[in-house]
Amino acid sequence: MLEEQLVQLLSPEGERVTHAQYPTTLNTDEIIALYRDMVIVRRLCNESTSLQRQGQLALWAPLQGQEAAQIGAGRALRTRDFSFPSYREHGVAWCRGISPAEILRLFRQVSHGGWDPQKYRHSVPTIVIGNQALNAVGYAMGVQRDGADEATMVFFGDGATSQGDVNEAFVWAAAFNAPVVFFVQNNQWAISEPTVRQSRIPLYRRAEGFGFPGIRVDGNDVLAVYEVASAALQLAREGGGPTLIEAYTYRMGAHTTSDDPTRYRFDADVEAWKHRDPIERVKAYLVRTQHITAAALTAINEEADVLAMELREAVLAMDGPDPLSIFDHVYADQHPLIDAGRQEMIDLGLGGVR
Amino acid sequence: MLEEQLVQLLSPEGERVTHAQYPTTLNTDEIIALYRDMVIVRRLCNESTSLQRQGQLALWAPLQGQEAAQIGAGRALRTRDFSFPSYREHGVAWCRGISPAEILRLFRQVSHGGWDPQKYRHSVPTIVIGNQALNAVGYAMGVQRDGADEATMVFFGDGATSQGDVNEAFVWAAAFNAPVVFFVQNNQWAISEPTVRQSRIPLYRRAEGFGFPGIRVDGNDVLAVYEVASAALQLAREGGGPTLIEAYTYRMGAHTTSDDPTRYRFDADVEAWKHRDPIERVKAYLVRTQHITAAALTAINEEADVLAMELREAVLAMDGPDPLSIFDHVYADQHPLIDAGRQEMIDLGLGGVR
Amino acid sequence: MTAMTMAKALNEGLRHALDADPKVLLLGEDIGKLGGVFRITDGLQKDFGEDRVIDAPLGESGIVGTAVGLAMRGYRPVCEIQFDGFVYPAFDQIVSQVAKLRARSSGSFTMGLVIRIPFGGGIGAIEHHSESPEAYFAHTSGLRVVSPSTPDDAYWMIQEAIRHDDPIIFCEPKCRYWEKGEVDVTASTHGLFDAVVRRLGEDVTIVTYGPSVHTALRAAQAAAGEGISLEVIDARSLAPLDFPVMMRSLEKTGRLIVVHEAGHNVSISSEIVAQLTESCFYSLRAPALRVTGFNTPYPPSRVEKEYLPSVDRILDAVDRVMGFES
Amino acid sequence: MTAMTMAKALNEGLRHALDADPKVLLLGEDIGKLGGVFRITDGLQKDFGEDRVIDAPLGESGIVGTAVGLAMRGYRPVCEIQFDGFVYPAFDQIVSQVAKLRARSSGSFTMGLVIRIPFGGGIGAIEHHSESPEAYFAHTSGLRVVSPSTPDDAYWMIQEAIRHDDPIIFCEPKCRYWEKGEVDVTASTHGLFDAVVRRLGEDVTIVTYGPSVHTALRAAQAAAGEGISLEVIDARSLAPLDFPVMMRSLEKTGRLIVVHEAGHNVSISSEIVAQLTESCFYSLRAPALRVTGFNTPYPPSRVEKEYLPSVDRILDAVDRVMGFES
Ligand SMILES: Cc1ncc(C[n+]2csc(CCOP(=O)(O)OP(=O)(O)O)c2C)c(N)n1
Ligand SMILES: Cc1ncc(C[n+]2csc(CCOP(=O)(O)OP(=O)(O)O)c2C)c(N)n1
Ligand SMILES: [Mg+2]
Ligand SMILES: [Mg+2]
Repeated sequence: MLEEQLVQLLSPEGERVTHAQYPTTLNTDEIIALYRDMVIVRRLCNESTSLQRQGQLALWAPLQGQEAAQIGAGRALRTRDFSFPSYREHGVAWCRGISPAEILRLFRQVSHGGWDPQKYRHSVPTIVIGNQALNAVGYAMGVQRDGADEATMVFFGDGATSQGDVNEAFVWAAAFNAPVVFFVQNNQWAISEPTVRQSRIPLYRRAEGFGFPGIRVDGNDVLAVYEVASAALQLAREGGGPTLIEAYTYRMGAHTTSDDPTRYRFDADVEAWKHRDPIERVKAYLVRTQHITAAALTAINEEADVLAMELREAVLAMDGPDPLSIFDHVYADQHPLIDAGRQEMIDLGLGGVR
Repeated sequence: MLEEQLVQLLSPEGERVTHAQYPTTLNTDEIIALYRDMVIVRRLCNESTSLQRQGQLALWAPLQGQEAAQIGAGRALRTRDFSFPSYREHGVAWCRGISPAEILRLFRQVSHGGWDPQKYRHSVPTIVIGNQALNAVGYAMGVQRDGADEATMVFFGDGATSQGDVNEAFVWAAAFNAPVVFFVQNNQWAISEPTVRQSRIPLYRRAEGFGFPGIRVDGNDVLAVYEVASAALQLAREGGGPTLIEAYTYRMGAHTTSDDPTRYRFDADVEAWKHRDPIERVKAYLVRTQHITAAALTAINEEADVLAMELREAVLAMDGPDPLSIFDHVYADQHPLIDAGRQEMIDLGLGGVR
Repeated sequence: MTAMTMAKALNEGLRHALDADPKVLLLGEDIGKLGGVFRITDGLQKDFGEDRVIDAPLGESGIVGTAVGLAMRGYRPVCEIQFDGFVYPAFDQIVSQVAKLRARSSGSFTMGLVIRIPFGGGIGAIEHHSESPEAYFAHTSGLRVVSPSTPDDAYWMIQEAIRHDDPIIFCEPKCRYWEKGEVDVTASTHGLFDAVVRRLGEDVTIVTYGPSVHTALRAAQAAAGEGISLEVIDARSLAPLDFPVMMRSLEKTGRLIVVHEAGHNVSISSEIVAQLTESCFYSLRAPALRVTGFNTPYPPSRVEKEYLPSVDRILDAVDRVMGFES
Repeated sequence: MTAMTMAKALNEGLRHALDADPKVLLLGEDIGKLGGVFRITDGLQKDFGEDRVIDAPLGESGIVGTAVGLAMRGYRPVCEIQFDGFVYPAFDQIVSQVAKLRARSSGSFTMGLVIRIPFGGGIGAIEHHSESPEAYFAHTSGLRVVSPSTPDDAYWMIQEAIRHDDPIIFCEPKCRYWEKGEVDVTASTHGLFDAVVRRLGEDVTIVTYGPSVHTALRAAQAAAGEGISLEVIDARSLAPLDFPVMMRSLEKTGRLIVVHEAGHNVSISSEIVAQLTESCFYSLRAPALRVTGFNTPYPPSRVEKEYLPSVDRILDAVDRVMGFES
């Protein structure tokens, strides 16, 4: 029943499914590349969780279970598109070329951002739920005014759909036919609250009420996500306006490392979703169809391990920041309160990296 | 084409139209009563405009053109229901039993409210667009918790549907199945902006996206509005949850007495809508069907004139307030800044009504 | 007397309030099964039901906006804002409705609601989780703002705030949630809007509140070792401020330092200094100083220690006021 | 020199900004065909098109939130908030994004946007149309807040604000929109963040801004008649405040009165008094006084005259500071 509404190109067992509107455009190498991405981001996520457990990170927001949604969407983006993450889209950041260590700068709290958003064309994380949806629409309105062949994609969660800002973003996107794709990862939880607390109907249908298309895709099917996201981005680039994509997925881990999901959900549900694991699904497909060798699978795992080790080293070596740096980028221009604060900190002997 | 979507029980020419879902429940006396209400509130509105022109009011927000929407909805409310106006619902206030002079207290700026909202079960006006939608949902959640056989109705305009708060109100109403009716008067203008600036599809469809029913009624047809509103209120009272009613109507006058609509709309449009005048429509029906005598029509007009004169007198006699009253209701309890302010005003000799 | 953490004291206070008045409701994100991210509402949904301890959709304007409606209906809603930095989506409802509806309705509507905000830094959190927004609310006529600094105050102040007929912004110093203190569950010692002298002293008056009270007391202890005696006043109520208590102290010491985590620019300390330098013009022996967070956005938590007012920074200010030639 | 109203000066300033830089965009409710409810944008949509002068859907968070995105894309959006009391729905975007995005992105994003707010009372309006929200923004690190008081300042400051790379809250004293003054369209006289001495005097320093500058000048004239000489400083920039100019004056006069329409509690005047009493401790001959709106919600406009700082109230305060025995 659920599946009926979902665009799906690979069944949970890894069988190819055809869909009239969304043929697969990907060749085997490309599918393997998506698989590799997913393995790597999960491995890096696990490494980050353990870094947090060891006191090396202030917090970690795991993406486990959402790899297909993030990699499918992230790879559908073209370099010149611009994307707006929330705080959990490490997989998208990876696709944008941001290094894992840059991603962890926020979680180690040496920075509130972590990377140069202009360089990667991927904004810094937004933690205030929903704010970035309006920012993305504004960005897309800029693209529209520039007459550029670019799309903007913005990520947020099921919980975020209740925020005024996200709904205003729908109003604006519709009113201006902005070239923006709203990508909701419905991982079925907003911390401890199930999606039903936010909406009694599927979230993709919200778009109808604002007069633009909404579509629900199996968020654990990387092929389907890739195709649906690519089509929506292309529509946006061609002046077709906004689309809302609901990627129906599941947050397999905790909300963050501060969370204890045993307080609000059943192990059995989590177990059930393991059968829909997005990585296993594409692996099953590749193995069954003999598109991938055991050696290649091993190589990918090993590569992921190496990246994880490199990440660990980079994090451990990540110093600072110098307390004086808090004054550096508040304003573009000279400001007396900043100058006074900096001087006070110097006088107090609080500057310098320790 | 437009008419197809609209629930209509009287054509613009005053012919009875039947509607499968909404039979008329009103007898002739009741229809005459609605006609009388409409004539009176228009007359009072015109008197208010002229009071404003004569410097007796700070501002006036005319309801002309929206009488059927407001009287239809206002009369559908039962005494024990609770309603939340915006700033233009003088017709609803009239139905709630609030005296015309009380309504004008705000517009004369002797008060920010004007009447006792608990007494009339009609909240004070809300000027910040959209705020009252959430307040109404909260009120309805209180009704729900009390297990009371009451509905809550909240009024706002087409422009308000773009506000975050109104959309959050839809989220909450759906999530809690709150006994609330959202009544949008789509008068086609938010000051100078046509409704298309807010939405590219009809507003009643917004509700679908949140998972509750939306319906569009001819807002210039008092019979249709009465029936549609009555049904939605009854649904709410019976635990059926929220409904969004879009009353499709037209603001025949200026946004307020401060506004100059010639800057943004064509006289021809205004002329065209005169043929859909809500008062003429029901009058045509009553006259054609000989349900009303010429004498009765005259009597109603005369009654309206008397009320207008009484209103004028009441307004001219409306004094104050005493500047010291600004300290009276800020807090429920003693507050040093209030005490100090009051004392300062007394010392400065600023107290007392002049 | 029972020893408990501030978190537990708040939990117990809320439980009593729910027990005492069926009109009391709690609304907030994740306050049900999870018990809130700080577990302040732990167990309350289980005991009082989903209709009274309400897991809210994710929208702060919705939480406060519906609370306003519930208050209009005669309920006493207690809103939990998950973290300080997430109160701003509700700002419009707070400023335009919560603060003004009583006056607008000439007293017909009672806005007897409480907005609980875990506030301040020092817990190693990410952005938006360590803010001190109290100045925004204190500037807003129609609101009252209070902040407990001990478990005993937390226990009593939350109950008194809920019983009070005015809207109250209740700022909880989240970095103190897990510190234990004695709670006298038989009676409250202070009025909700009273400032309290936490430590008597002769040389300098320190006025502070919430998370910084503890810091100021540690500074007072350190200063005592050097022969300087600090009087520490816990403002407790930030709007209105209890100036008589502060004036009495300042008339004695002649020296004033105000401490808080928010940046000093247009802040609670601005008001305290402005008012006290007016009222105690003759008594003041040195310029009043302020030890506060810097006027920057709250920094990454790896440097929050340097950002926050510390014992050392307070002592440095003490040296300066003591050394001032007047 | 050309005589024009402040409304016209702003209109001309915006026109120049649109002309000078194709990245400048205006966003706001009713700013297109209608030209804004105050006609500040009159004719601009006609001349620069609907893509640059954008009639916004009715949502202030949307206006500011999309402006943020446009700024990220390199545009220079100028938002019009229709009235002061309607800025609060945008408060979250302003505090969490506008003020912080530059720092969060280590300077990668430039938030070169302006938020124009017609503010203050005195125009006989209904509720929410006469507020003075500047303290909220001045307290927020990452923002700058300015307010012109003359047509010349309005003309230049709006252009400078638009050119500036920081986000600027631009508070326009709406009750002065229709007063005429000389505008020097050849060059601006003052820096955007400079305070300006509007009238030289010896006895008392009056610091004020926006709508109250005019009132203070009238008070100075009246006081002169009684032989008391008031120096009137127009702060112009409310964040940062230009303290050096104020200090120089206070060192001369030894007496300070701060005037504004917002209630005094935790306000711009709190900060001015706190900072100046610290910096000019030796010079101060009497307690600093504040003449402001009362700490209540803005009242019905039939009594706004009594609520607002008036010439009489300023003169009364002058009497008090002059009569103070020190
Ligand atoms: C405005 C705001 N309110 C509350 C929070 C606290 N918070 C952080 S994540 C979260 C749940 C978000 O759920 P969802 O949108 O589904 O995203 P997910 O975490 O599942 O990816 C909440 C309530 C916040 N960050 N911002
Ligand atoms: C939050 C907010 N922003 C702006 C305004 C200014 N304003 C007053 S009425 C109005 C238009 C409202 O249009 P609509 O909702 O269609 O109601 P109508 O006036 O047509 O009844 C605007 C923008 C306001 N009152 N509140
Ligand atoms: Mg989620
Ligand atoms: Mg309208």
